[in-house]
Amino acid sequence: MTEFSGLVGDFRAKVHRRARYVDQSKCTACGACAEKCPTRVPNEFNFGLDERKAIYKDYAQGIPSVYTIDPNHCRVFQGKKCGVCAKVCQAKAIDYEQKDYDVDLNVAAVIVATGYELFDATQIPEYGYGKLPNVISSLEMERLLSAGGPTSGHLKRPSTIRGEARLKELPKLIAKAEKDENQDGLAQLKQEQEWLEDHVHRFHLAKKLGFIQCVGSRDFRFHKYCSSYCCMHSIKEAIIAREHEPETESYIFYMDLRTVGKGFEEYKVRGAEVSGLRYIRGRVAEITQDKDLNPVVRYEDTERRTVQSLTLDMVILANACSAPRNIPQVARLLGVALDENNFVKTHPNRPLDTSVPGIFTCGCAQGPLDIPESVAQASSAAARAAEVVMTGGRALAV
Amino acid sequence: MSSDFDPKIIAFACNWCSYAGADLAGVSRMQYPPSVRLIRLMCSGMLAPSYILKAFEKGADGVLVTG
Amino acid sequence: MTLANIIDSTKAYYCLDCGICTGSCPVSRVTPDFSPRLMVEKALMDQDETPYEDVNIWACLSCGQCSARCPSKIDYPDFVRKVRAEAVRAGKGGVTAHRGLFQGIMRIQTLNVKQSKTGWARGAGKISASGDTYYFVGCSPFFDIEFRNDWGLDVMDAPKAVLKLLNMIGIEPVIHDDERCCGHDLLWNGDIDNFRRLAQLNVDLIRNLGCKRVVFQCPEGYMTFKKYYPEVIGDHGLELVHFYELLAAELKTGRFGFNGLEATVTYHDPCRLGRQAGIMDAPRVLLEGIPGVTLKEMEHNRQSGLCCGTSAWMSCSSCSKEIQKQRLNEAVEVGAEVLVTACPKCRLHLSCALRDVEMPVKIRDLNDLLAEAVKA
Amino acid sequence: MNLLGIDEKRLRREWISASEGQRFAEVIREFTEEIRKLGKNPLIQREIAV
Amino acid sequence: MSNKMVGAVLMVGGGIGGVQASLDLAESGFKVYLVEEKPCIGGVMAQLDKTYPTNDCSACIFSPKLQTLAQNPNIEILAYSSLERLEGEAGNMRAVVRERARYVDKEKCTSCGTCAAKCPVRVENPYNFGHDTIKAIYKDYAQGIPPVYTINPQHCRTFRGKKCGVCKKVCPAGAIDYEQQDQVIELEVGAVILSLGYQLLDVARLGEYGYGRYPNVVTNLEMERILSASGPFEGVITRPSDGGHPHKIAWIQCVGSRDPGKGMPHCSSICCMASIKEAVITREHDASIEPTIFYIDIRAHGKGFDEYYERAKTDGVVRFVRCMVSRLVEDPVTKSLHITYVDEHGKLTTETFDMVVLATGLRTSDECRQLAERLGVQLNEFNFCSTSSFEPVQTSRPGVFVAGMFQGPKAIPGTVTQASAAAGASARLLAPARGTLTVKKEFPPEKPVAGLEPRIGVFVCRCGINIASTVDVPSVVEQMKEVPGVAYAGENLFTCSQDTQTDIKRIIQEYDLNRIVVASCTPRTHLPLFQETAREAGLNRYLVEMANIREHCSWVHMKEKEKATDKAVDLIKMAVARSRRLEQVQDHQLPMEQSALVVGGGVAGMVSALNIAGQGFSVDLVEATDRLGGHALQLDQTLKGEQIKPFVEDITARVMSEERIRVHFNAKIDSVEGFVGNFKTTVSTNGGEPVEVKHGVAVVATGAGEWKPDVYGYGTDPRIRTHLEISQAFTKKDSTVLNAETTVFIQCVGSRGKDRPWCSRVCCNHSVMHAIALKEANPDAKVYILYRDIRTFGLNEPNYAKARKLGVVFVRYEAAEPPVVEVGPKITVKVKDQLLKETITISADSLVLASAIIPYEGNRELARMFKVSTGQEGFFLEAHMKLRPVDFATEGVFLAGLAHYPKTMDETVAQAEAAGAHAAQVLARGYVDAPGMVSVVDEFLCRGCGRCVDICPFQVPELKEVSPGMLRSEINPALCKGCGACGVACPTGAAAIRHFKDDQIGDMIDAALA
Amino acid sequence: MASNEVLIIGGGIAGMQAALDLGDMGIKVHLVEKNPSIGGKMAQLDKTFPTNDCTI
Repeated sequence: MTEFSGLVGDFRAKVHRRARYVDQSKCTACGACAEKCPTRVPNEFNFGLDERKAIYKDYAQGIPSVYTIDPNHCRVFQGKKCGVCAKVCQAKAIDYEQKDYDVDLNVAAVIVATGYELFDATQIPEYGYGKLPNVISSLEMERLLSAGGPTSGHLKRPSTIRGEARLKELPKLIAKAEKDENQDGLAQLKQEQEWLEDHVHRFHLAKKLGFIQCVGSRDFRFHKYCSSYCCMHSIKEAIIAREHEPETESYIFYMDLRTVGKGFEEYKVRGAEVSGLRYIRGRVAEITQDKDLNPVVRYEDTERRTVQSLTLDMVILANACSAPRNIPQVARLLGVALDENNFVKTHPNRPLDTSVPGIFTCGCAQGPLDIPESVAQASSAAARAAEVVMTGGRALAV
Repeated sequence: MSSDFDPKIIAFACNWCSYAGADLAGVSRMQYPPSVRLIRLMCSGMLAPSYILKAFEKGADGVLVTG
Repeated sequence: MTLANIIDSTKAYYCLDCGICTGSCPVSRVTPDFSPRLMVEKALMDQDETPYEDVNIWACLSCGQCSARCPSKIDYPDFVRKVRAEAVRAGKGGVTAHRGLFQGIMRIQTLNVKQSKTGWARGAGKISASGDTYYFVGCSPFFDIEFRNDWGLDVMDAPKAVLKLLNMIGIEPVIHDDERCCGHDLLWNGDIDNFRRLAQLNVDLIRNLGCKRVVFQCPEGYMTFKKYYPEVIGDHGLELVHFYELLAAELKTGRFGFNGLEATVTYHDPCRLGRQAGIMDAPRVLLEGIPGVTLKEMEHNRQSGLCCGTSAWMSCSSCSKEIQKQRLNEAVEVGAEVLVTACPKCRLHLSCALRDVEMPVKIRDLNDLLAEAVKA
Repeated sequence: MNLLGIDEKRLRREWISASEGQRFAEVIREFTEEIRKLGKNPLIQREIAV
Repeated sequence: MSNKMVGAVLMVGGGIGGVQASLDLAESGFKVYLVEEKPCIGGVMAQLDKTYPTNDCSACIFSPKLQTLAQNPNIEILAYSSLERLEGEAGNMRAVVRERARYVDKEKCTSCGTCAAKCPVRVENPYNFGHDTIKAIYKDYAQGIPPVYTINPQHCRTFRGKKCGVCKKVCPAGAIDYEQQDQVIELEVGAVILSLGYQLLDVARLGEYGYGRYPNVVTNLEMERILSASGPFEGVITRPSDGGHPHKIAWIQCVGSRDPGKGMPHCSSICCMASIKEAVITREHDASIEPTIFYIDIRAHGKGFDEYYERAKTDGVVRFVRCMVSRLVEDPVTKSLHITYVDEHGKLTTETFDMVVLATGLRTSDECRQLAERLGVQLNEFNFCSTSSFEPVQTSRPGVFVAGMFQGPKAIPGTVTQASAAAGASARLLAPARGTLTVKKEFPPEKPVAGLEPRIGVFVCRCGINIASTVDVPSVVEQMKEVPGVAYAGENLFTCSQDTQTDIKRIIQEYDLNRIVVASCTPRTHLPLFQETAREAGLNRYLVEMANIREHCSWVHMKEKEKATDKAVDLIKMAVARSRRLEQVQDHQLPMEQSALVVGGGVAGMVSALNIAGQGFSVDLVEATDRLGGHALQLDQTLKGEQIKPFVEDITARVMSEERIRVHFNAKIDSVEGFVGNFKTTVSTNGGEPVEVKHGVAVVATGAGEWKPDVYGYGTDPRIRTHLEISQAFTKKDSTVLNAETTVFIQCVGSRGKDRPWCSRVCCNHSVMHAIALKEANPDAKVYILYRDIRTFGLNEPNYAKARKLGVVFVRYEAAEPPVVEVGPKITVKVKDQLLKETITISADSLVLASAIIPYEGNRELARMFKVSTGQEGFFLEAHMKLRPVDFATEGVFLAGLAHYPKTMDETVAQAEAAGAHAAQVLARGYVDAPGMVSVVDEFLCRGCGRCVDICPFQVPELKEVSPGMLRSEINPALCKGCGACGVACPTGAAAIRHFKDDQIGDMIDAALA
Repeated sequence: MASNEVLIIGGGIAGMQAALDLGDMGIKVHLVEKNPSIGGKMAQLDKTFPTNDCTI
């Protein structure tokens, strides 16, 4: 959305639609294009744990069920010779000439449901996120657990996944180095190969998991608020991990376990009793790694008052629920106020009303929520919007 | 400069040597100026340099270390 | 300051017992009895004078790692500092290292001294009697007395190198015989009154010399002038510059460069300079600016830099030594031949540990290294 | 001491044995005289009132 | 009567000898009954002002011993008592003791003194020789023990049939009992020690020098009281006749001594030094006084004595006139005294003195003689107890031992040595009964003081007038009351007196004190006493602090009373400041190796070894040569004429057959490690494989050497011999010696000079003895003795007279003009006779050089190994010259024989017995006291850098690995001497000495400069 | 002129639910999503708590 004006009942918005370089009306989502596309790109959807092509769909069940060319990677857009997708597309949907275009909309109400972004854990350097391969975010964990994810639900360690990928690459590089008679490089590569083979062999699945709560939440350096869902989220991930692999041991490092929803506390207890989760009260101070890339967490077990360090296979950070980075622009455009945390400010008595009549919000755009709450809010917001539509905004335009 | 004041001197003395010497001076009634405040140590090896600094800091006009 | 005030001003009340401080604290790793949060906890539980009796308040190294990570942004070092001041007022004190020699020297400097401590500068470089820039040398001349003979450490090479490098970039700084110790150690020993005196004496001295800018090589001096002088004597109006930032900026202009120096080094962030003053890039820029120098980062670096184990000539212990060993080990682990320090005290403390343990690593002062690497 | 500008003459070291009472008295006499000549400890005249 | 050994000893005589022997015995595990004639123990030493050669205040060094004794539960003091009868055999005797009625109940009397204050009868004070008065109810001296008053029925109005009873009325304790009767007590004891002391010759009776008629003629002992701060004139030198200040005082030596006409053929031994000391002290009291000593020979024959004499002489402090006074008359108007004498130039001179002190001779009292007779103890021709040189403390009656003056005139160290020897002999006799009758002293539990607000009691001592005449004590007390932490401040006349100890204990309870400060004299002598008192009151010993306001204040600033008062206040404030920081420190006990090492197989070593073995402990005896006996093997006879060879053979045989003694011949000590109770000494024999000897104590009895002269032609001619050589010549009956027509003895060869300032003590006797032998063998032989002072001290004096009578020519020479020896066909000796002022030339056939006795070179090395000291001259240095002559300052190491100083056979044997006794005393205890005032290493602070290891002069700290790569220093508290060097070297402050912490010292500095 | 349409910014679970509800009410909805597919975070989730339902 690039422009916005008007009042309740009569908003005008200009929406900039980016070119997919695929004709939405023609694409049958057969996937032939992607299959043949020669360009591999790390898959953001799976947090780079696997790859997609330069023409892609976020996920199989993605809606709209249309493929999209990523012009940043597509060979054609890089000025190279290719056009493979255009050739293979039986629906002739590929259109390299497609342009971005603007759509003008006239709406009575607006619902801001921009959701949230994961807190960027690299801001906490002592957790080593981004540096230590086996320290991942809770959403990455979701992808690892997902049958539709990069590992088909096997809880492979990221270092192993990457190592395997690298191992595939290495023979080529070695061959090249041999050809170039680059002895130093060759030795290095061979050493790497040897190490990786050993590593991948020894560390396949992550069985000893650490879940670190409040990563960026309840932290005056970042977000003072509680992200609400993470405790349950981590417990859930730990339980699921155990379901996937009975040998999994999980440690949940928490400050307070906020299992405050319906059935949540029971879920937590079940986690401990059935799934063998261990809840350790203490926020982790730092994560380092040992020679085998095992993350080592150092923390104070505040119940025992001892400083411990624990070597794990993988650490999952319960990143805070942050307002999306671009939300201030959106808000500026809409004229809605944000709160101190950049969530959409809502009226105390009308929890879905923003500061602008006719603009409503729901879900994590206005603060951390779990799914049922989001859904509930969404319905309410819809109701509020419908009210506007029905009344032409009169009810609100006072 | 005034040369007519009563200086305060902190002296550190070893119990076995100079403190005993001071005792002997007393027993022998050897008269000397009442300027010295003697601190008995069990050995002059006990004397840390910081004691000397402290004495000056607190205003001692002189410090005598006797072993 | 009452305990309630201390709790309030350091936000100690907000301690949620999460234990991050303890897990982060280099002391707690070695000494399980020590825990920043428990220290604060005791104060919260029992708001009478007991925290002043707590020996743990003297064990803190004030490295600030706890606070840097504290989700509640509690200023533990500040809490410690303030509690110490009250404890001292109540007649308690910590165990000083070197039998209190340095504290003695500092306290004497609060008095009407006529010092003669710029002798080292003769032959080391050019200095001016007046000018805009004052070079605050710090306590190295005093450290020299204790450590030169007994330890065979020449701590004076650092100020000499700084002077040489300052001259090289066209600064002939003012230095002065009657410069006092910045008071950092007394401040952290809880001796606020004498700290205040030193602060006033130094600021008066520099102002009376007509200097406007003060260059520091000593991280403690820099932080103390910057953060704590205003606390006790108000705004002093002096521009404070750390030497490395000055030099790094100069390096970027290309007006000078370094000679080659083959070495694999690692850089030890002094707590005051790194975590506290936030000067982490400049020294690295300088080091990496030396052709032939390979900079390896230790496991704990920059924001997470590990303390050298002792601070304010106090609470030196087996714990300190363990921390120092850990630190030296980190250097060895990453394959550094030389551990480069940027604080005279870090250098002394780590050197002290290295006297007793065999480790394939040398310790060098950054200034000295830079001076060696500098082109004529 | 030198660095701090304290006159070295204000600090004296003497070896006095247990049998040297006479010497002890002499040392005190001499040293007291010497200090009288040097005058009061200059350090304690505070430069600043805090 | 059963034959069972009784583990108790009856000690007769409460002077220094009796006190020392009692303490030794009680420490060794024997019950002691101390019988003293006088109402209080202490004897003459308590009356003395100062002691030579250290000028120590006599009472100061003695009263701690008296206090320790009074506090010892195993010593029962029976003062005002006498031994009437003694029955039974050695080991099991019954003594009948009469305790005289004091008419004061000793259990009830608190020594408060109210009775004496109110008693209306003033009588001359015999204690002060009538120079002041006391009451009819009295105590000899303030610190007197037992602290009980006594009624003198001769003067008491009640007993004289008059109406009075004041004392009874005023006594708050109801202790007065006019009906009291003498008590006869029967005691079972195993042995008896007689330390009966002496009496001054009754000069008044002899009419000598107008004593008794001329008020300004006094004896040595009276002079002691006059000088004493606690004496009749409170230390102000006062003329008895008019209370004026004398300017010229004469000391006349040998009054009655060396005078067979007065029945006193002996030399009293101590008077020369006593007079010199009194003269020196007099000058110190009042520099305007001119002291003169008239003498025949100055007998400064003890350790440090000659040096003392030389100092007095050369500093011009004392004028010495070598001449006997021929006439002394009183000026009837001024009461001054005109003395006529022949001066150095032979001119008859009369000089006027304001006062005269008679160095009155010493003798055994008639009472003692009677007692000896009752006990069946033989006396010798001089009426002193008869002993042999080889058993100097054994009387003629088995089980009865002797010590001190009763055995012969001697100075305090001799008495102390004999007392310990007698104790040792008794202990050896009664060894099987050790510990059967003693009880252990029980203390109340210590009150914990940690964390308590300091409540300090300040006790300011007046010390009679010693402090109070200079320092304004009441004002000091008032000022102390203002000092923070001070809960009590008060003054005492004598804080060290027994009754004050009771007071202090009461005040500690009453004021709930948790620290005390005593402002009095030097802690070096008195701290243990107050610590004991505090401990009895339930306070840890280390909570006592002292401020020395006497030696360091009142005595040295007598003329600046105000400033002295200020200084006293400062000193006490410093002590208070320190005491605030004092913490409880615990002493510990460590196990002990119950055996001894004796170094040296001469007479001293063998006697020590036999004593220790006789008390049931094993001994390793280390001898450097291949035979036992040492120098005694070269000696022919003792000064008493006893043959030495049989004695040496006898003890050698006893040593060799004693199964508890292991002798190492040709042995050398390589190293010594450890400390009292746990020494480890490496001994190598003939340079062979070293053996390690474990022992609890050690006795150093390495002897001394003879100086090989480089003067008087020695070494150039066989006719010139040293003393040892002449002894051997006599043994071998060498005709060139025995038949020499003319023999010259030159005395002080190498002694009393610049390089060796000491007197070698035995040479005069030795030369005289040999001169007599020569004359007796050949009356026509000419024998000359060239001397400086003839020092035939003590009971050997008659030999000197005998030699003169036999025609031995004595020529006195001056050190500045020594004899000149030329060797030719005859040995020509030229000497300037100081009497005739002419040079005499003697042609001699034999020249004997009384060569100096010198310390061995190896002493210093041995001293270093055992961590003991040597004196400047190289003899081993005892712990205290007067009172601890056989101990080293280092615990568990003892000293005997010539290694200490030149001495005679009987002195050597006595000292060896004493050393053995003290060694066995330590062994008998069975454990080592590990004092708490040692360095401790804070485990956490120590970073194992090892600097303490490098710096410790005693090699105490050791580095131990506590975890991989982590070292920590450990300090053995039993080895640590508490010097604190480690604490200074320690960079972290981990090593710190208990009881001398930085804040404790720091606060003193603050207080001093506040 | 007043509109009777609604703009929803964000195609996650909240946006989708609102859109569905509005759509059910017969109101035209514009759902704006910056990514190629709607679904948001929930699509990335594996299961949901506390029922462990598969999210998709």
